[in-house]
Amino acid sequence: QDAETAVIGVSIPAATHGWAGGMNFHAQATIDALEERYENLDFVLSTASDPGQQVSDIEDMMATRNIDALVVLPFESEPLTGPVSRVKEAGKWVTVVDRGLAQENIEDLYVAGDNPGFGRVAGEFFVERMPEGGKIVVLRGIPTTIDNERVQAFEAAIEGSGIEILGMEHGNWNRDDSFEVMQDFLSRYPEIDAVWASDDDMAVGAIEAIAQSGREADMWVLGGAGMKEMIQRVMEGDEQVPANVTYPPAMIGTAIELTALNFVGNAPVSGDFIIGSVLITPENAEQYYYPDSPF
Amino acid sequence: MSDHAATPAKTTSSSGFKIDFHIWGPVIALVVLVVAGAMMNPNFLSYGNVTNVLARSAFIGIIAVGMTFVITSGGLDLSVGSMAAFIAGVMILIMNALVPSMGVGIGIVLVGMASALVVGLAAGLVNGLLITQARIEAFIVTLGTMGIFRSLITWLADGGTLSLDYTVRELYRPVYYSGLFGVAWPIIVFAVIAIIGEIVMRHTAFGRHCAAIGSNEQVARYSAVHVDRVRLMTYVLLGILVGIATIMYVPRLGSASSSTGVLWELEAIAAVIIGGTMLKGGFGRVWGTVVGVLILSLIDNLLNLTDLVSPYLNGAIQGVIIILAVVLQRQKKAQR
Amino acid sequence: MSDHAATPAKTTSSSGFKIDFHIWGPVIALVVLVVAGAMMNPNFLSYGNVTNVLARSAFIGIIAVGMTFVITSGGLDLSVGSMAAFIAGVMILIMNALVPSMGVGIGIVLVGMASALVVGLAAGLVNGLLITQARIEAFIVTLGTMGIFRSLITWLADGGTLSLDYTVRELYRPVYYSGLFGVAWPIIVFAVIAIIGEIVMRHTAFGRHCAAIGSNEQVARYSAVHVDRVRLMTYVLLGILVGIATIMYVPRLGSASSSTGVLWELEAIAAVIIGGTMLKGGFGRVWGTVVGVLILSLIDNLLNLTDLVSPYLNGAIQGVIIILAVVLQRQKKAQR
Amino acid sequence: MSQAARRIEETVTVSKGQTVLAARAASRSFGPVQVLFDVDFELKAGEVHALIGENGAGKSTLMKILSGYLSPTGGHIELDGRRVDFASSDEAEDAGVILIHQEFNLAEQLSVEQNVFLGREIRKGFFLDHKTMRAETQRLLGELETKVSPTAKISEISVSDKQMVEIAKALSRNTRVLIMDEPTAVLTNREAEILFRQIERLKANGTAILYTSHKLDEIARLADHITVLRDGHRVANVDAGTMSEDQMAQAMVGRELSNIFPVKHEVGSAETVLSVRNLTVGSIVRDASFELKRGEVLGFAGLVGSGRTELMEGLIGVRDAEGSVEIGGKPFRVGSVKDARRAGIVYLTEDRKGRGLILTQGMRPNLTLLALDRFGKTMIDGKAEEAALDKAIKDFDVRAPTRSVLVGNLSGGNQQKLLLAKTMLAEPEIVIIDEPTRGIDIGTKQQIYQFIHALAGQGKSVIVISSEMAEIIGLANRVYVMRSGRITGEVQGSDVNEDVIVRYAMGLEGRKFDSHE
Ligand SMILES: Nc1ncnc2c1ncn2[C@@H]1O[C@H](COP(=O)(O)OP(=O)(O)OP(=O)(O)O)[C@@H](O)[C@H]1O
Ligand SMILES: Nc1ncnc2c1ncn2[C@@H]1O[C@H](COP(=O)(O)OP(=O)(O)OP(=O)(O)O)[C@@H](O)[C@H]1O
Ligand SMILES: [Mg+2]
Ligand SMILES: [Mg+2]
Repeated sequence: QDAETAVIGVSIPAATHGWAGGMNFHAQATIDALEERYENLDFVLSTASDPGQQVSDIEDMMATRNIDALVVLPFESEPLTGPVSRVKEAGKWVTVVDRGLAQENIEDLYVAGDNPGFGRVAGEFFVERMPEGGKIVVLRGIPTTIDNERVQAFEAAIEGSGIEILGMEHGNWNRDDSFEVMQDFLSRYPEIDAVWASDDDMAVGAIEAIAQSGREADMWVLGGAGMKEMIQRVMEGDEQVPANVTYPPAMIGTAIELTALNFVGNAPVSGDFIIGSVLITPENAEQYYYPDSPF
Repeated sequence: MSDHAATPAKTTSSSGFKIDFHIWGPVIALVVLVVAGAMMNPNFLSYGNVTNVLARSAFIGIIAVGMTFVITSGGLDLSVGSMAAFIAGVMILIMNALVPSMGVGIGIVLVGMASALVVGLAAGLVNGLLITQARIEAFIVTLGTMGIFRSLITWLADGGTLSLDYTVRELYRPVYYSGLFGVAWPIIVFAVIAIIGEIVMRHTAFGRHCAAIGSNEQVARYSAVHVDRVRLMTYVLLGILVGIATIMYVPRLGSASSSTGVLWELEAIAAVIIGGTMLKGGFGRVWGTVVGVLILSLIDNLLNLTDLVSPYLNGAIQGVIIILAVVLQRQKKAQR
Repeated sequence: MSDHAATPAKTTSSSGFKIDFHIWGPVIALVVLVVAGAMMNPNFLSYGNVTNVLARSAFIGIIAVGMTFVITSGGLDLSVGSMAAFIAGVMILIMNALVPSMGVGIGIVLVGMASALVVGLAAGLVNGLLITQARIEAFIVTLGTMGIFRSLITWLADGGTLSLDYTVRELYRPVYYSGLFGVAWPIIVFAVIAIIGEIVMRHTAFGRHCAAIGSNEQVARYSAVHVDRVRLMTYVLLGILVGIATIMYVPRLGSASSSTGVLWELEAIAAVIIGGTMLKGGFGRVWGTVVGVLILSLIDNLLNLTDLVSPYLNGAIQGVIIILAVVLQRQKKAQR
Repeated sequence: MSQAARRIEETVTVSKGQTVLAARAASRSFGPVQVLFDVDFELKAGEVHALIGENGAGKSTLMKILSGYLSPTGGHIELDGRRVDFASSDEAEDAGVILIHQEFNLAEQLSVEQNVFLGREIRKGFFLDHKTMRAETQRLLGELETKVSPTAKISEISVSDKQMVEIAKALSRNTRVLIMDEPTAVLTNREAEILFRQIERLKANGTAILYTSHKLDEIARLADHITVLRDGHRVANVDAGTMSEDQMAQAMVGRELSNIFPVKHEVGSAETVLSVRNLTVGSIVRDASFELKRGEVLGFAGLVGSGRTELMEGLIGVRDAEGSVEIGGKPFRVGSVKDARRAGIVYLTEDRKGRGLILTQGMRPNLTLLALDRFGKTMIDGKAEEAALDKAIKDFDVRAPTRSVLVGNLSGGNQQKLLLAKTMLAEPEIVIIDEPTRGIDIGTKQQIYQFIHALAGQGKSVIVISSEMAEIIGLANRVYVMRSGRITGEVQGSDVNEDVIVRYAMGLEGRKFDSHE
């Protein structure tokens, strides 16, 4: 490897659910594009299926690939904090995406979504749509801190609005699981006014279960993360899918690109970039519609 | 493997009683669950809920019927979940690719179904050949192919989700959602396969040969059984059944991703064993497997219909019930 | 009539050769991987990389040593991954809870370690008692407890992550990260356990009894082997080893969550089988398991060394290599 | 290890003729079926007590009760005049009562040495004392003149060696009471002689020995005392001297047995149905050539290990074989057991537990496994199977406690009968029977001989492999003798006699035989 070439390591969780799949896609696509564009950039992409493996991946990048920069979307904050700070101590550039580390000021660049914001925006939308209150069910994600933050913020936002959460179960950000959970919610509760699916993959499953029960007219569904099919339905003014909340998987691409700029441009980009969660309504949906994205 | 000495020591007198428990154990567990469900929630026995539970069981159920044959003949297949995901992905890609040339019609759905069967057969053949010809332990072969299929679907879907063309999907949907005389298709298909499976296991040479191979491969060989061929057939059969399960699965949500079919293998194996088939082979019963599958889906359903505990603990309750369901029938061995 | 000299042992010439392959198969696979790695990347054999690979093998490795005993005696344990997560969680909670009363010091770390051992022992005891006393298939028991432990850690962590108190963590870190004479502690512990394991398997009555039980339980029972006690011991031993693995693991990540230790069970079982132990029991070798563990971690490491293929396909390559590693040694059976 | 046993030997001074072990009105039932009825039995120090009876009479059951493997469902046992309830076989072993099982009780995947010391390993501190155990095993095997290596795996040694390992294992235990359940069924005469010498030695030391065998000449030679069981009842208990072999047979079977071998059929110049040329099987059997005529009973004699089994297994396709085979004049490619069966050849294995029967299944599936295609094309006809089972039970006099009994719970001899029935169900033209009467009682033996004779009478051809010289001589029209994997001689008609066969078998008649020279 000639000294001019900069190696950027990218470590992300494996594509085990829809959003992560989208994020994987954007990471790969950005890397392909940047490698095409800049001859002196080399990327190492690895995907991990648990925090331990992610730590191993980062160790390997340091020990064998001589990376100059690390872009990491931590599987979990705590376990990755030590290993990532060691990368920093070795004098490498560190970009952290989405999940903050447990200690501050380790990273040079922080690009993230806003999980509490995601739950809050959703909650506020519910309060707005249901001024008299109502009965809702909630499909949660995989039990993780991310999911906890979102749900807590959501609950705080609907506090005192008269909205009653009939039931909450984990749909694990998975279409099949949420389909089954929703089927059972529908058997169990004769009256449901709305569903917070908290993720578009889960919304797909829930909508299918509602369609099967023939109760489409009784309830609407709010998903999240801006899957293109959902945005399209919002855009078309579908009654059942009145809105969406952003949490773009493309943020990883942004992070990789900003990191790359340090090695190809002469203006280092650092600091915090928080990509707030925005409510998508029929009015602004077009802005968030990317028909070519896989997610 | 089976050189168990012929003489069980210290047998007590109640052998008739024990055999009953072995047979009725899973059924009793199922009945207890149904009664508990009916008491906890009035909607539990409603037509809708029963249909939901049965239809959902169909995927694992169809696969578990095939797994019963594999396990009875002393094998194991860890790859079925990933295989299902892979087949679903290939099916969707093929159907989508054919839309421009074939137009949307029954034809395209039939081609999709055929391709599921063919891919399933091929996948089963790969497992079976590696096991019978290259003589690698089934555990390792199928652990390997599990990783391979899972990777392939992730790669095909580019890490994301493969979705079936919307119009094709509308045409295909009824295969999951409608049925005959109010019985959903997946339930019908599952029932038919279970019945055929039970008949094949009990009343055909193939079923006998599976049990013989699982009990004592050497005896089977000396008794004119083509051990390798039968064993290969069990994996191929399982592959085809995974294909059929996928045919029923795809119209449900019209998509496949790397998270499709995760852990189905464990569920299918658990169902088989809960049903009374022996993991070491030599004895299998398909109806038991069906009961096992129903027990597993009922547990999930019950947990969703009630909120006795934190959802975080669902897995724990599931674990406890699985163990309890098997305790019932395992009294038999305890008295040996 | 005396013509004993004339009885030719049937498989003389060819048997020596076959046995060699059975023994050397995994070692050859390991050597091939090391050579491939060295060729692909000059840093592969660097001190840093070798330390990394060996140290991270230690968790699965320590567990796999225990799993070798369980499998040799005809058992199986699917719960080890969740058990590790659960133990890690309990350990962290206990240490955090003691910080106010005990203050941060070596004492607290020792208490944490002791609790890991105790919880591991208890968890192994639960598995073992259900298997030997309630006579439930090991597959079902440990599938059940796998769900239970996984749920419990999720519940303890409230769906999130349990983190060790920062100051305790700093104190505890060296247990993973430093070592003796440049050899990291996890490597030392793994090596010591592997050596003890090999000795116990080959040179103690316990090891022999495990093999005897796995080979033929009835015979073992008739030969005054306390079958249930030995079997129980294997699970308890495995539980304690999971505890030790967790003691090494916690300082690495300083936290535990529901995603800790996922799929460790499959990795540990795969390592045992790649190493040449038979899944059906009756024969086990600890050194083979160590080779198996190293093969598995090397595969991961190699995949990170180069980017030949899309990361989506890593699983496929892993699968292929696992199968190939076993093909080498399985020639033996093919010639039967 | 056997410190307990050693202590017993030191402290208990054995006086000859004293009753050591006794059963008092012992009964035993399995489920609803009673197989032992109020049996009284006494075993004295320094004597050999023979227990004889038909297959299924309850001999093994009584022996297991005496040695703690089974508990009686009625009555009790006494050791040194005191009532004992052995909770397990180890307690009996600790008291010096050892059983050598009728069926092997060895862990196949372990070595000889590991099996001999299983459960009684000698230790040096915490570790195993490999050296001592290996030496001790070597010594025991040496005493038994068995040349198998202590480190050999059990699955890789021959059947008779396994039996010797069993005996070595029992001898290593320093016994007061040694119970042997058909120890010679799989031994050659030479090995049996060695065993008898050991028995004499133990007897002289005051060990009480309980012995059973279907070889009545052994009983006549060894026993001091004889107990006869019939259908679970004790029907005789006499001093050995007072009973001749014929009387024993009669007491067991309940009827007079005369002339157990039928008069041979004439074969004459019948057509050749099977012709084998230069068959080489694995690394043992080389260039075997022989032929078989219609209606002929062809004997294969040779010492154990001479390769007869391998030759036949090569012929039916379970072992790799090269050479040419013609059946009914048409070439036959050795492929699989199924091909052989289609061509009309079936083979009855000598290893009924390992290769013949599925012990964990009932009689019906076992009976029909080989000829399953006869019971319906797609679906198995259960009624026809039941009928076949009825017929088999009747024709072969299979005595099972219940119809649904697991085959593993049948007595050894009845298993053998079922295996014979299974093989015959395939309706072969040519049947190869390997050690047909291993473990079969004298009455049934006669039935089996009649059966073989009748088969030949129907124009079928039979190959009988047997290590019992009398059987070969009594049955075969013609005999091939094998030695070290080669056919070394052919004997015909009135030449079929023990002397000639033994000379060929031992290589004293050294010419290499080739039938078409
Ligand atoms: N565990 C069991 N369950 C049911 N029946 C049994 C069991 N063990 C033995 N039997 C039956 O008890 C009877 C006596 O068997 P046993 O083995 O004592 O006969 P045996 O005299 O030793 O015959 P053989 O000469 O054939 O060895 C047989 O009918 C046998 O089938
Ligand atoms: N599975 C095996 N592994 C190793 N050696 C074997 C095996 N089977 C048979 N042998 C050996 O092959 C030789 C030939 O055995 P075979 O059983 O054919 O002899 P046989 O003439 O049929 O004697 P028998 O009277 O025991 O039937 C013997 O030395 C035997 O020990
Ligand atoms: Mg007997
Ligand atoms: Mg033989």
